[in-house]
Amino acid sequence: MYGSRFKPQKTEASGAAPLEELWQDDRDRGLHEEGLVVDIAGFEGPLDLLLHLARTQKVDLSRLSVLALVEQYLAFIERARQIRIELAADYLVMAAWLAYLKSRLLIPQQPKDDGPSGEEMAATLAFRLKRLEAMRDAATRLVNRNRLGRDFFARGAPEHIPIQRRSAFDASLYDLLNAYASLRQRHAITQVTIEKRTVWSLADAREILHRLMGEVEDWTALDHFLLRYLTEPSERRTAMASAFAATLEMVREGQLEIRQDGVFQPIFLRRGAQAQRGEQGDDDHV
Amino acid sequence: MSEVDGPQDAAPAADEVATVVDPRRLHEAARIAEALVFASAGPVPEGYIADRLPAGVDVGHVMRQLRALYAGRGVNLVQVADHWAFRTAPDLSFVVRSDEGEVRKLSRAALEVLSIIAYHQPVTRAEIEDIRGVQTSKGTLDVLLEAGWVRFRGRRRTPGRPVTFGTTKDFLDHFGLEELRDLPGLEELKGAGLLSGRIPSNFQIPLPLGEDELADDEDPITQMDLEELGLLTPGGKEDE
Amino acid sequence: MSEVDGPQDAAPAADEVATVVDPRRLHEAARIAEALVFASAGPVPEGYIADRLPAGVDVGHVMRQLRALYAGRGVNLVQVADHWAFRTAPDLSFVVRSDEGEVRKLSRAALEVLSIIAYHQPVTRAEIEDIRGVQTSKGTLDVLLEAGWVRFRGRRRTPGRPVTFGTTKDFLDHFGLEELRDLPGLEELKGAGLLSGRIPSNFQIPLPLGEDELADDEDPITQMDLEELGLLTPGGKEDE
Repeated sequence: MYGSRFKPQKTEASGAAPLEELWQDDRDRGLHEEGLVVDIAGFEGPLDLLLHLARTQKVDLSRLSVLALVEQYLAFIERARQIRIELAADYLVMAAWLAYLKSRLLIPQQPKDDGPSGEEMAATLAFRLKRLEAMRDAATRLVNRNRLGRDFFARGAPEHIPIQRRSAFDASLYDLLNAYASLRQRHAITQVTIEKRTVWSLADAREILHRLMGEVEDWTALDHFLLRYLTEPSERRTAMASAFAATLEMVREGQLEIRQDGVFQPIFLRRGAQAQRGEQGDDDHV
Repeated sequence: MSEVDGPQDAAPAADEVATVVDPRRLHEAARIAEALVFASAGPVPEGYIADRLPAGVDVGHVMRQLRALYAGRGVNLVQVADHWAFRTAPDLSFVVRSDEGEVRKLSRAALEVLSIIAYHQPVTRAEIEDIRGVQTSKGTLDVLLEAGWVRFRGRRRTPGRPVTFGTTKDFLDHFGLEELRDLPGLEELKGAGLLSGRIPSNFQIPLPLGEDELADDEDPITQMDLEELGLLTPGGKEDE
Repeated sequence: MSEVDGPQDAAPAADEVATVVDPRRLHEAARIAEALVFASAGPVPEGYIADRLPAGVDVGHVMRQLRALYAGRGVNLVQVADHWAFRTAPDLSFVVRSDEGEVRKLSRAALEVLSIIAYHQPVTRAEIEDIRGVQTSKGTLDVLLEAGWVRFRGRRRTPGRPVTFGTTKDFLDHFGLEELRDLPGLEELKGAGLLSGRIPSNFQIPLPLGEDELADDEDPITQMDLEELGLLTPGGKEDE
């Protein structure tokens, strides 16, 4: 009984019918043990959440109203912040990106501004959602195939055929790597304390952004949005300062270029020469 | 050890012989192939079978004949990559039960990663994460590697040389696939450009509709809808 | 079509019914029997098969027909007491040898030593022991040398001139690696969930030195050395 898994005091308040529908397909989906009724930990990241929201629009993904989707997502994040749910940074970075996308869709492009158009960004988002959905469907089809050991079976009493092998011993690469990794792990000092961070640096945010949406190719005034979603209002000033410092550091390293057209104008960012050269290599350092 | 050295003298004429080969010799070849594949629980390499057939017999021909012979039977001959195996007919799963445990249950995440690897291989971890928009949690790839369905394939020839992943023969065997081309929907996905890292040129760019314009089959989003979505139930309390 | 009521009522009249039973149903019964015997780990009791056949089909009749079908083939259906099993045709037993050397699993210790040699090569025995934190028994290295995955590479130019170990071409072949550099590095082991995130920041995994390159402080192995090393080959004396 799904209702019983919610906090008792909430059960009578919410009919929870849509919730049941939502959680039914996967038990792992987020029921928070703490005081929260529901969190988004059950979603496999922000794209998953977006896909779920998009499905509720009940239209083909290629005809999706991106703007409506963005509104929904941002409204969701706002609510989460209001009731002080701690959201993973992934979700906040996505919110920042979507807020930026929204501004691009609503405000006509300035002549001076050579960033990606709202349409291009919307297309990127739609493509990613469609691709993820396609993989979901493929996974479903795959797992519903006839499977060895469930629907069809191998010879139950195999005899030995002396297949030629170079070695009389067997081991897989997985066995080998597993042995090595656990050996080294055992001997490594395992006490590590991870300091708690309250403010995400811009560099952190950028890394997540890269994973979420691919590289921001061109001049983008994203930082305003990143700060808005990644910090609490009370911390915004200090976050702004440290994020700006982080930005300058990245500029110094050649990873980033920045531009501002006038006092109090948005700060534009784009990838620097250094980052472009190491583009492929960066992929692996998540 | 391959002890089939002796009859190799017959090899030169092999090609012409194949078509006019003595039917008794063909029958003998089929029996040998049958015995070899029947004996093994796992798929047997075609080359291994070929080495053990009488000289001048085309292994592909023999195997195709055998496959046809077993096609309607309770046990079928199936091809897995360049290997052969006997498997019970899937429609008989209702009577045949295995004494061994259930098939491995995969989490939603693991299944998703498995299909991304299957359809996009060779694929790097960064690319998997790019498609899913989320970091791969510890243990997801691990489970697939341990199950023997996924393997390290090699390294991409790009700066940083990231490791690439691919599926194994056991993967094909488990899901009853003869080859990767048999993955369900592969061609359509490829055609739609959904197996690429880039937006395909024919990708339909959704019209960024203004708030007032709605597609014919679209309803406006209302405040109600948001609540119905139930992502946040009213009255949730903070946890700290 | 005359349906047979229930299994128990059918029994008395079974013999007559069998002959007039729908041939498609007989075929289905044969398929089921075949699949059951094939998938079973041991000989299958006739009663067990009978319980799973369509009602009104005589199991004895079905099994006799199946036995006849397989009589001339590479695999025969044989009756053992009142059980049924598939067996390789006796004249083909030469292709299936149940006695021949089974492939052995590598021990945990051997896997560890092998992986250290792979990643840390060129590496001396003392260094292997240092990394593992335990003494390596002579047998472990012997097994790896015997498997053909490990070889003597050279000698370290340090006091005592210890022998250095490395992996072989067969090692790469067996583990499906094109070159040693294809071994996953720290990030990749972490990403695949093989290493947990809880490792010190100075934790490193070496990049193995290619097969044919000698380290700066390494001398190639000579014939002389190899003879001396006879001590390490199987059957040699103890070196401790």
